[in-house]
Amino acid sequence: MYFTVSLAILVTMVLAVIRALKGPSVYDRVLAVNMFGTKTALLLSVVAFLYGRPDFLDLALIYALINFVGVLAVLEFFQKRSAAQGHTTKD
Amino acid sequence: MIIVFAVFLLTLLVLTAVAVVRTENLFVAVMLMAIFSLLMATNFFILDAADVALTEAAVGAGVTTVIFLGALALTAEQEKPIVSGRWLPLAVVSVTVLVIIYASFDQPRLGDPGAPAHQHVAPWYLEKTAEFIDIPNIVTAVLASYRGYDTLGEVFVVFAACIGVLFLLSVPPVKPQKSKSSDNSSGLRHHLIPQVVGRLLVPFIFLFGLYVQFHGEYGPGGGFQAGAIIATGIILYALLEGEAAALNAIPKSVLMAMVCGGAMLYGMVGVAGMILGGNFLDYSVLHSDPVIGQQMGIILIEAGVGITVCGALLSIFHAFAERD
Amino acid sequence: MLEILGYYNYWVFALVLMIGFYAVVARGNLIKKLLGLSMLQSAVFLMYITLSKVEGATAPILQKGVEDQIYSNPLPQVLILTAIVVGVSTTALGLAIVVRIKEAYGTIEEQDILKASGP
Amino acid sequence: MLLDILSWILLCLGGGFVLVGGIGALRMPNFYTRMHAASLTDSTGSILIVVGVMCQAGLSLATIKLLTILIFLLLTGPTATYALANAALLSGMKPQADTDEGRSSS
Repeated sequence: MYFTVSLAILVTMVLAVIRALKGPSVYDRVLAVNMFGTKTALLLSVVAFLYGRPDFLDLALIYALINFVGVLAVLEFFQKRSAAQGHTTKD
Repeated sequence: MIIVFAVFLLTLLVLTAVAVVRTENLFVAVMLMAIFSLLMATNFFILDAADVALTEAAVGAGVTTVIFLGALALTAEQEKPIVSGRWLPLAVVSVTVLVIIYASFDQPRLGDPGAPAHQHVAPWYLEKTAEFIDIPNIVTAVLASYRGYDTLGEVFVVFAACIGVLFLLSVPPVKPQKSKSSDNSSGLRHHLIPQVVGRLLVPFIFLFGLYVQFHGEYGPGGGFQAGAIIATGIILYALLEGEAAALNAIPKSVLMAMVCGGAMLYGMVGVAGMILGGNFLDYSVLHSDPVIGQQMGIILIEAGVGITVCGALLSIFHAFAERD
Repeated sequence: MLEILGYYNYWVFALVLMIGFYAVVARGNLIKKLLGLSMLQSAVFLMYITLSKVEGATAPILQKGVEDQIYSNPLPQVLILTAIVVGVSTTALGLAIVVRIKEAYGTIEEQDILKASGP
Repeated sequence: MLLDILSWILLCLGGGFVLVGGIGALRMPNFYTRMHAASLTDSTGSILIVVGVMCQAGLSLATIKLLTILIFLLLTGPTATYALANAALLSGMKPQADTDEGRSSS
């Protein structure tokens, strides 16, 4: 049962990687990275039970937290770049 | 079962690696590197290395990406296409791959219990840890006690790398400073939703970092991971509120004190062991009961490692972020 | 079939190691070289963790009340755990040097740097 | 027993949602539709899978950890999607109502 679900998540990870490789825009790739991070957290929480060691859920927890920092860093990078190129960011 | 996971993930790993090398946009390469790191961590987890997977998760996806993006913001984003001379390296690399694959058939198969790596000290560690140190996590026991010299060396490498980065980047730039730095130092203050959610998450990241630090004897965790996680929390704060606010909360002098103090705490524990009549980094003499002495030593050393790693990663982050 | 797949980790190790090495020697961009270097590093990590795996074992964190459980080899895991954090700090050191090169020469391409620094 | 069947159903549904999201993210014609496919199924799939695993875990520390994971995933996922869509919009990538060819930019 866990195995079926983890297989589904694995296939989704493959699809996300294909999206990250194809692009075409940089935003698509960031989207794929974000999606991949969520899938990793899910996969780890399922595999922890598949292995019968539920105390390893800490790992999935850290993925759920750290992935967000990566996306925000990318966002700040975009903001810096557009400021450097002279575009005015309006919001 | 494990084979299916491994084949899936490792094939993806190779694909991602090829794509990182092929792309000419460095930003895309850094994004693909984040995926590479996530894949690597999942692989480590599947191969039973929970502590290593936790470290790779805490370091690879967060801190590495942030530092690479900081360097990209200071340099160029687009790579020039290579003009000539790509066939010789390609040929050399292909031949070497074939040689290594040929040699791999002499290696023990994955998971072979009779492999030479499992014959020497490893069974002793697994057997005697419960008796000598009495903590469940053998990785922490080996890291902090049996191979304490190694870890001391690694902590000082982190220390030295941090000092090197500060030396290189604290020199003021040659070119005159552009006036744009005033408006982009505000961080993501104009993005309301990420800011609110991020503020909510920062204390939880700290709490989780402390949990990893102090739970390291019983589950996956320890000083290296906790230092990286807490540093990530402060980096998140810096991204949300701007550099100045983060430096206001934890000034550079405090960071320097953390980098030096953690490494010194480690060394002092070793010296204390010598003063009390044992060897350097022999914790058994710290307490009348040698097992409790070992546990005290491990807690102190993990604290030293955590403080140094946290301070070093944050100093490096600030050095890159302040540069422009 | 499964016998052959037991060596798959080593093949991936060889491929990723050499892909990283190719980026270091054949690409002119300094940041690309550093990315290749950290890939090369990751390949070595994968090799060590592969060596630590034991069939039917679980992670080396002792479980209370479970008898006859085999555990994987903790020693390679300890070596790699510390190496990951050290790897990040040394990569940061390399990036700091690249940033200084960019400020001194205005470029991070190897050929342009060689041209600018004269014969 | 009933709990087992329930968690079976939840896990399979969750796996299905995740898979559909992956296919959507790969096959949709432009960036905003891809993001739509990926983000919605991400949240739904996470809820279903984590609740399904919770049914198996019973009342223990693992359930609390799973609950925390679920809360964090539900907080960070949509926020990251919003931030990304915002960045894409500000960079000048316009959402198109109907388009039949793949678009390219940036």
